[in-house]
Amino acid sequence: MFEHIISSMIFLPIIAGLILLLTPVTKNGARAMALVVSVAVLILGLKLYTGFIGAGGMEFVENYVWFPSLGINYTLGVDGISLFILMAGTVLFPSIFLIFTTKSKGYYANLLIAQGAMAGAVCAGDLMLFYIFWEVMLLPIFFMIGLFGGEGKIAATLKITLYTIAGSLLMLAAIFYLGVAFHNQFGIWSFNIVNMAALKLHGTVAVLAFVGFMLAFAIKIPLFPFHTWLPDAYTEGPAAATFVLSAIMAKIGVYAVIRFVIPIFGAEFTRYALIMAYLGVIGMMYCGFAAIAQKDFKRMLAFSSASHMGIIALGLFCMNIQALTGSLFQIVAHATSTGALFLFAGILEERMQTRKIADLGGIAGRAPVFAMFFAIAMLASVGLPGTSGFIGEFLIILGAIKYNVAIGVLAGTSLIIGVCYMLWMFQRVFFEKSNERTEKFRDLSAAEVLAFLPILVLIIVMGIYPQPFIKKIEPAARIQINTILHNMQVADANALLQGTNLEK
Amino acid sequence: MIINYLTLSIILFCLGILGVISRRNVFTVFMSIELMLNAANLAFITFARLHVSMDGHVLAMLVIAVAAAEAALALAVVILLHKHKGVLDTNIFSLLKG
Amino acid sequence: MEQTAHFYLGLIPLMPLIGAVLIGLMHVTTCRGHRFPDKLYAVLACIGPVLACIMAFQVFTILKTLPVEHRILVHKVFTWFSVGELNISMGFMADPLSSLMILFVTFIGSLIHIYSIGYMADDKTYAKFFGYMNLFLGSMLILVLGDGPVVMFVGWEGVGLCSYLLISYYNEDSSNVLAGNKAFIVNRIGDLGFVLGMAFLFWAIGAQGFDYISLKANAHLLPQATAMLVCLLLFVGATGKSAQIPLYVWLPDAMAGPTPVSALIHAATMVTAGVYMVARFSFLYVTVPDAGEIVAWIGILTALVSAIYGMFQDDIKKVLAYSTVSQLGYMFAGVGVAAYSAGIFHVFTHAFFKALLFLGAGSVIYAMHHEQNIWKMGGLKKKLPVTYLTMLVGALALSGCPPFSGFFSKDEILFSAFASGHKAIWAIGVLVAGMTAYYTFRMIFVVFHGEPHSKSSYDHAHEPPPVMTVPLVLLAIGALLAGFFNLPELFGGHQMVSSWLEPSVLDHHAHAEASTEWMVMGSSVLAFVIGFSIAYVKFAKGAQLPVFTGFAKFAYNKFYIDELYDMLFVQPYKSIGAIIWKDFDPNVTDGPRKAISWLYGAIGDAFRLVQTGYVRVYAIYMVIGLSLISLLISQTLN
Amino acid sequence: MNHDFLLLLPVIIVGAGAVLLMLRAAFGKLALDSASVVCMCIFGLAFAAQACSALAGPEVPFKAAFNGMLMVTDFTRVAGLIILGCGFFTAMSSRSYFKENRFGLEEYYSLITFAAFGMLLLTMSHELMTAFISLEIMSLSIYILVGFNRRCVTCAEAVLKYLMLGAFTGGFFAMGTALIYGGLKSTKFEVIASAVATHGFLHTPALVGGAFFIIFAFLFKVAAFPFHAWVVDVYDGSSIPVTGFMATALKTAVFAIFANFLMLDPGLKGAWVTYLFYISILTMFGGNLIAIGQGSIKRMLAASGIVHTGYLLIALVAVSADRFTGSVILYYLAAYSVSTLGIFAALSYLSGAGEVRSQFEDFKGLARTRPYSAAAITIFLLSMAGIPPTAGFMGKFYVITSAIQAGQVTLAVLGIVSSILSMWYYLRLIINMYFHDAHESFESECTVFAPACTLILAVAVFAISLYPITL
Amino acid sequence: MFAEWLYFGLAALSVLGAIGLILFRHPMNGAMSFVVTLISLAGMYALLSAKLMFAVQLIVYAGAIMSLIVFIIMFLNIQESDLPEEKGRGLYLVGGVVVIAPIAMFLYKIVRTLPGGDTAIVGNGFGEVRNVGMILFKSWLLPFEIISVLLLVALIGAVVVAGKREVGK
Repeated sequence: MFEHIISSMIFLPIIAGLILLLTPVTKNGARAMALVVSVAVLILGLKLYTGFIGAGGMEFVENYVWFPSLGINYTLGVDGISLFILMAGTVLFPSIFLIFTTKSKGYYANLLIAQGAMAGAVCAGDLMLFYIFWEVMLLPIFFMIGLFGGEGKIAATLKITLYTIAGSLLMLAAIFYLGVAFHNQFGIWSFNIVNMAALKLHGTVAVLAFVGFMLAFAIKIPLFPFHTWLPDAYTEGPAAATFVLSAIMAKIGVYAVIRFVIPIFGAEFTRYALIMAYLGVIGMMYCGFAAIAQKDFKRMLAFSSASHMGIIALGLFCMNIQALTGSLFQIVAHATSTGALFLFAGILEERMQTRKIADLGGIAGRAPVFAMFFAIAMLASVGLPGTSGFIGEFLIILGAIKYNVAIGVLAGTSLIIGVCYMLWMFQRVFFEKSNERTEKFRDLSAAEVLAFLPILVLIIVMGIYPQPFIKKIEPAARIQINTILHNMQVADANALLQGTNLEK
Repeated sequence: MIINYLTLSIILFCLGILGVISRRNVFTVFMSIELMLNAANLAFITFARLHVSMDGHVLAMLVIAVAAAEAALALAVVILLHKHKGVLDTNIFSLLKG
Repeated sequence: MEQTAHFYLGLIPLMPLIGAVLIGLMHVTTCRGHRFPDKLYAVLACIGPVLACIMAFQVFTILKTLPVEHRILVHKVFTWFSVGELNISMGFMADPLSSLMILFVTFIGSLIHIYSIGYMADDKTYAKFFGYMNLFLGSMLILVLGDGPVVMFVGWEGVGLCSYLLISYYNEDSSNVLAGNKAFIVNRIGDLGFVLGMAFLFWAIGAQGFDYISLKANAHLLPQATAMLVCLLLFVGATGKSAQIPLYVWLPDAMAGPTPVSALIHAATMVTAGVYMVARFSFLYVTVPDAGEIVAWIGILTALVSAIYGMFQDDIKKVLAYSTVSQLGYMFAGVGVAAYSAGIFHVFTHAFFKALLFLGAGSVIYAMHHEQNIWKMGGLKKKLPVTYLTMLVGALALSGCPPFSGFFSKDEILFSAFASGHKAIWAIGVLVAGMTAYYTFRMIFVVFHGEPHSKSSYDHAHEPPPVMTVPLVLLAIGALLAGFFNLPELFGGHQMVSSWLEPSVLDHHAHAEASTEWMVMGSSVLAFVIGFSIAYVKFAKGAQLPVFTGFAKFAYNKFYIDELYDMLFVQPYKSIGAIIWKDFDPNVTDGPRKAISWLYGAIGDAFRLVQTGYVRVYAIYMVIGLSLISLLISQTLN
Repeated sequence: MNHDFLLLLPVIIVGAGAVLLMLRAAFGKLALDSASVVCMCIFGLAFAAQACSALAGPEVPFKAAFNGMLMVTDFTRVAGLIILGCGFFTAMSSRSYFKENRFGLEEYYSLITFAAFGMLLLTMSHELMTAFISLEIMSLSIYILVGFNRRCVTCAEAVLKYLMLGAFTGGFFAMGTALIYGGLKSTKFEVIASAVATHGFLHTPALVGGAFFIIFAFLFKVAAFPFHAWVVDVYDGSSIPVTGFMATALKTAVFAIFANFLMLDPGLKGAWVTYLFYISILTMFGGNLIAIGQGSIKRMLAASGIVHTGYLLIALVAVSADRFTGSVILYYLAAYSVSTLGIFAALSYLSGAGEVRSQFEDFKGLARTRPYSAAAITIFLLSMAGIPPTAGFMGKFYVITSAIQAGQVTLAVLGIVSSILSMWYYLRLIINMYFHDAHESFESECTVFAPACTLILAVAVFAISLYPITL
Repeated sequence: MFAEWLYFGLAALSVLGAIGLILFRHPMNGAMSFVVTLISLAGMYALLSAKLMFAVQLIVYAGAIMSLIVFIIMFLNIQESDLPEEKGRGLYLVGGVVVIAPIAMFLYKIVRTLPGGDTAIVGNGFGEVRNVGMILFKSWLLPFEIISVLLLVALIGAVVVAGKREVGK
C-alpha cells in the first residue's frame, strides 16, 4: 500500500463510495464507513506529508503505461504545488463526516467519490488522467446539489454543471490539440505534463488552446466574469457540497493553472497575465461588493469565497515568487477558513432551518463555542495576522505591488472590503438580541468540536508558524517562476530580434 | 444515340423524384419510386449496350428483384395503413412530429 | 545580562498572551457548565501584565547599563516566513524607544487590569473580558517590540481586533456592535495604507532585510519619491490607528466599550501606536521633510477640530475621547516637526493622565450606575472625593497647567514647532491648549461642582472600592510627576527622556534662545488661564443643559462628518453592492449566459417545428440537400 | 476456400439460424421465449466464430470470395462483432419487452437475425450490387420490425415513413450503381479503386455522380443532415428493442460499408472531404438542436443519434485513406452501441406496458424506486455525453484527436462545442430520475433478461473504456 | 432510322406515362399510365439488344408487379372520397421542378461526357437468356443467392405486416 500511497489515497475513497452506492447500507453504517475511510486516507496523507522532501520535483511518482498507442500513462506524483491541496482535502474530509450525521448514504458515498477524484486530479501527472479525474469530481457535486440541495437546487445544479462542463470540454479540445501537436513535433504520443512543457507552441491555435485551458480553470476558480454559477450552487447546495466546492474544488482550478498553463503556455501566459490579473482583482472587488448586499448568509459566504478566489487567482498572474507562493499558501488557508465557514453555515442552516441573516441574532450568547470558532474562521478569512489568512494575502499584495502598482493597490482593498460584510454579518447573526428561533440554538456537540478543532488549529498554526509549510511550497513555486522568467526573456529576446530586423 | 437513352433515363428518374415529393397518395408515391428504379434499369441496360457487356443486364435483373421485394412490402404496408385509417394520404400519418 | 534581556524580550508579549489563551480556554470549556470563580480569573488576568511589567523594567534597566550606541537588543525567535528575497522573522527588538513604550504600557495596563477587577465585578462574562484585555496587551507588546514592520503589523492588527471585540463587548445592543464594526473597518482602511507602505518599502530597500535595523541602514538608498510615498502611506496607517483626520471618526464611538477599555486602549496605549510608528520610522521621515510637514498639519488640525467638538459634548466619555483625539493631534504635530522625542514624551505623559481621567470617569459612571451624561451629574465632589481629586490632577495635567506632566510635554511640542519655524502650527497649538483647558474644566465643574441634576442617582452614588481607587491614586501620582522626567534645561532639567530616546529617533533639534522659550511657555500658560477662567465663570456655579444653536449646534453634531462619510462612502458602498447583486450580476455579467440559454431553448423549439411529421416534407429536405450538393459538385466537374 | 469458409462462418451461422427460426416459427413449433433464447444462441455462436476469426484468424487479412464481391478485413470483422453483439443484446432485452408488450411473434427474432445477416454482408460487401442487396435485406427486415406492432398506428406511420424514404433512397442507390457501371464498366470496388488511383476521381464524371448518389444513400441510412428528418419519427414509432437495434447495429453496418467505400482511394475520399466536413458540422448541430426541444426520451435519443452520426462523420473526414484501419470509427461505434443499447434495454423493461412511459417527466424519481436501473441509465447517458471515464469519452477522444491530427482543428472544436450543447438533454433525464420525487413505482413483470442486459452493458461501458485497447 | 423513330415514339410514350403517373389523381389511372411507361421501356430494352430483359420487363414488371399493385388498388376499393385533397399540388410540382432541376442538370452533365456509341442491335447472343444466365451464375452468384434471402424477408414481411394472424397468443 505504501508503494502506491497516492493511488491508495485516490481509490480507497472511490471504491468505498462505490461500495456504499451499490450495497444496501444503513445511514449510520455509511457514515461510519466514510469516517473510517477518510481517517485512513488522512493517515496515508500524513505519511505522505512526512515523507515529502520538498526539493521542487515530483515525489512518490507512480508511472504505468496505460494506453501505449496514444502515450497515455497512469502517472501520479506530488510536488510542493499539489501537496498542500491534496493535504487540505485529506485533512478536512473527516470533519465533514463527523459533523453531518443526518444525511443518507448517498451523501457520504458522493463525498467519498469526490474526495478520491479530487486527489486524483491534483496528483495526476498525465493530462488525460487529469481530465478524467477533473470531470469525475464534478459528478458527485452534481448529485449532491441535486439530491440534497435547497429549493432552487435543480436550476443551480444545471447551471454549475453546464457551466463547468462547457469549460472543461473546451479544455479537452485543447488537451487533444496538445497531444496531437506533441505527436507532430516529437513523433510519439504523450500526454505527460513534464513532456508537454517541451512543446513549442505558437500562433493563433496556441492562443486558442491557452484560452481553452484558461476558460476551464477560470470557470472552476471562478474568475470574474465566469462566477455567476457560484452563488446559486454554493447557496442551494448542501453544506458538504459547498464545502467541497469552495474549499478544494475551486483550488484545483488555481492549481491547474500553475500546473498546466504556466509550463505549457508560458508565452501566452506571460502575454495575457495582466488581463487575468485584472480579472482577478476586479472579481475580488466585484464579489466583495455583491456580498454586502446579501440577505442570505450562505450566499454572502459564497460571494466572499469568490472574492477571495479572485485574490488567489491574482497571485498566480503576478509572476513573482512572493505572489505565487502566497497564492499557494492562501489556497490552503482559504480552504481551511472558508471551508470551516461553510460548514458552520451548514450547521446554522440545519439547526435554524433558515438562511436569512435577518432571522438570526444573538447566537454568541446562546452558543459561545460556536461563535468563537466561527469568529476564528472569519478572522482568518479576512486575513488577520496570526491566522493563516494573513500570510498568503500579504504575500500576494506584496507581489502584486511589484508586478503592477495599480493592481497591487486594488488588491489591497480586499483588506477593507472583506471585513465590511463579514463584520456586518457577524453582527446580525451572532450579536444583537436573540429571538425565539435562535433562543433554542444548541451549541456545538463534542463530536463537532472535535471535527472543527483540527481546522482551527491549522488556521492558527499556519498563521503563527507558516515557514514549514512555505518551505515545502517554495521550491516548486520557484521552478514555475523560473519557467516564466525564462519565457519572458525569450519573448524579450524575440522582440529585440524583431526590432533589430526592422531597423535593418 | 446512347445519350438519348440516358437522357430519357434522367427524365424518368427526375419525374420519379418529382412524384415522390409532390404527391400525397401512397400508391402514387410508391409507383414513383418504381419509376426511379426503372430509370436506373434503363441506364443499366443502356450502359450494357454501351460497353457491350451483359453485366448490366444482370444488374438490372437484380434491381427488378429488389423492386419486387420492396413492392411486396410496400403493398403490405399500404394495406396496414388502410386498415388503420381507411385513407391513403401520407399527410394523415403525421402523429409523430416535433 | 544581555541573555536575560533576550529571554525577557520573547517572554514579555507572551505573558499576557498565555493569560489570554488560558482564560479563553477556561471560559470556553466552562461556559455551559459550572463556572470558575471570578477571583481566579482576576488573578490569572493580572499575573500576565504584572509579570510583563516587571520584565519590561528589567529590560529597561539592562538596556540602561549598556553603552548608548549599543542600546539595541534583538531577539529573533523563529523565521516567520521567507519567500524569495522576502525574509521575515518573528523577532523582537528592545531599544530606548520600545523599552520606554513597554514600560508604561505594561505599567498602565497592569493598573487598568487591577482597576477592572472592581469595575467589571458584576459582569456575566467576566472571564471573556479579561481574556480580551490580556490579548490586547499581548498584541500591543508585539506591536511595540516587533523588530520589523511586518511583526509590528501583527500587533497593529491584533490591537485593532481586540479593540473591536471590546468595543462591541456589550453585544446585545446593536449600536455598540456598530461602533465596534466602525472601529475595525476604519482601522482597516488605515491598515491598507500600512500594508501598501510596507510593500513599497520592501520592493525599494527591503531585499537585504526587512527589519528596522537593516531598513535604517539602507534608508539612504531610497529614492526621494518612494520615500515620500512610503511615509505618507505609513501615515495613513497611523491616522487610522491614532484617530487622525480623516479617520478619527471611530474613536468617539469606541466609547461604547467598558470604561477600563477606553482607558487602556482608546487613551493610553493603542491609539498612540500611530505616533510610535512615525517615531519608529523617523529614519524615513527625516529624509522627506515634506511628509513630516503633512503629518504635522494633519495632527494640529485634528487637534483643533476635536477640541472644538470636545467643547460641546455632553457624554463624559465623549469629552475625554475628543480630548484624546486632540492630544494625539499634538503628538503628531510633534513628530511631524521632527520632534520625535517630544511626541513620544507626550505619549508617555498622556498615557498617565488620560488613563487616569478615563478611570476616574469610570468611577463616576460606576457610581452613577452607568450614567454618562454630564448634565445628569453634578455636585459629586462630596460623594466621590478620591475620584474628584485624582481627576482634578488629571484635568490639570491634560490642560497643561504647570507643573503637571502635560504642561512639560505639550510645551515641548509647541516649542519645537515654533523653533522649527512652524509658527502657524504653534499658534493653533496654543489656541487648542486654551480650548483644552476650557472643555476639561467644563467637564470637571459640571460633574463635580454645582447642584446634583439627578437627585436619585446622586443619592445612590458612592466611592468605588479600593481596588479601583488605588490605581487612580497611583496614576495621579504619575500624572503629576511624569513631566519631571523630561524637565527642560530651562528649569535645570536634563531632558532625560529625550536623551534616552536619542539613539532610537532622529530628532531634529531646534535651538532657540531662552527668551523665545519663555515666551512660548508663557503663551501656553496664558492660554490655559484663559480657558480655565471661562470654564470657571460659566460652569463652576452649576449650569443647565444648554440649547445649542448656530455654530455650536454644528459643532455639537461634529460638523456632520459622520453623516457626510455615511453619504459619501457607506451608502455608495451599499448601493453599489445592491446594484451589482440585483441588477448587474444577473443581467450584465450573467447576461451572455442567459442570452445563450434563451437562444438555445428558442432554437430547440424552432427545430421542433422543422420536424413537421409529413413524410413528403422530409423527402423535400432530402431533395433540397441533394440538389444543393449537386450544384456544388457540378462546379467541380470539367 | 477453407479460409473463405471460415471467414464466412458467422454469416452462414446467422443466415442459417434466421431461416431455422423462420421455419420453426412458421410451423409454430417454438414458443416466443425459447425463440429469443435460440436467437441469442445464434448470435452468441456467430459472435464466437467471428471473434475466433478476428483473434486467431488467418494471417492474411484480405481474402476475396465470390468473385471478389466480399472482402473480409480486420475492420469488417470487428464491425461484425459489434453487429452480432447488438443482435445478442437486442434479443435479450426483447424477451423482457415482450412480457409486457404482447405483440411479439416468433418471426420477430427471425427478422432480427435476417437483419443481422444483411448487415454482416453489408460490412463485407466489395461490390455495389451486393451492397445494395445486403442493404435491402437489412432495411426490409428493419422495416418489418418497425411495423411489427400492427395495432399501433404510430408504428404503421413509422414504417410508412421509413419505407417510403428508404425506397426512395434505394432508387438513388440503384441509379448511382448504374452510373458507376456506366463509367467504369464494373461495379466492383477494386475497379473503382484502381480507376481512381490511375486517373483521379474527377476524371470520370459518371463515377462522381454515382459515388454521390451512393454516398447519399449511406448518409440517409445513418441520418446525416439534411437527410435526417425521418430518424426521429421512425425511432419514436418503433418498439424499444427495435429502436435500439436500429440505432446501433444498422449504424455500424452502414458506417462500415460507407468507410469501406470512401476509403477505397485517397482521391475518392479527398473529393468528398469538403462536403462531409460541412455535413458533419450540420449533422452535429442539427441533431443537437432537434434534441433540445424533445420531450420524449426516444425522440431525444434519436436526435442524439444524429449527433453521434456527426461525430462518426468527423472520424470519416479525419481518418487517412492511406492506412485505413477504421479503428477510430469502430471504437466510437462500439462505445456508442454499448451505451445506446444499454439505455434501450433499460427502457424496454421500464417503459411499461404499451410503452406508457416515454416522456422525460415519466421517469421522475426513478432513482428512488429503482436505484440500480437509474444508475445504469445514468452511466449510459454520461457515456453518450462523453464524460470520463466512460467509453463514450474515449470514443470522443479518439475521434477528436484524429480530427486534429488530420488538421481539422475547426471540426474538432465544433465537435466539442456540439458536445457542450448536448449536455443539457442528457442531464435532463438524469435530473428527472434523481432530483424529483417518484410518482409511480415503476413495477414491471419483467424477466431477468433485460435488467441483466443493462447490467452487462453498464459494466461494458467502463470495461471498454478503461481496459487498454491498442487501436 | 426506324429504330430512331421507334426510340422517339417509345420515349415520348414513356415520358407521357410517367407524367400521367404523377399527375393523375386516382392511383388506378396512375398505375395504368405507369404500365404504359413500363411497356415502352421494355421496347427500349429491345432496341438496346437486351432480349432477356425485354421479356423480364414485360413479364415480371409490367406483368407481375403491376398486376399486384393494380390488384391491391382494386382490393382496397379506393373511392374518390378516400383520396387526399392535395390542394397545393401545382405549387408542389413547380417547386419540385425547381428543386430537382440542379440534380437533372448534374446528371445530364455527366451523361454528356460519356462516350457516344451506336445502338445497333448486337448479335452473337448478346442479351440472350443463355449468355446472361452464364454471367449471372458465374460472376453474380452471390447477389443472386442473397436476393433469395431478400425475397424471403419480403415474404415474411408481407405475412407479418398485412397478415391476418392474431397477435399475442
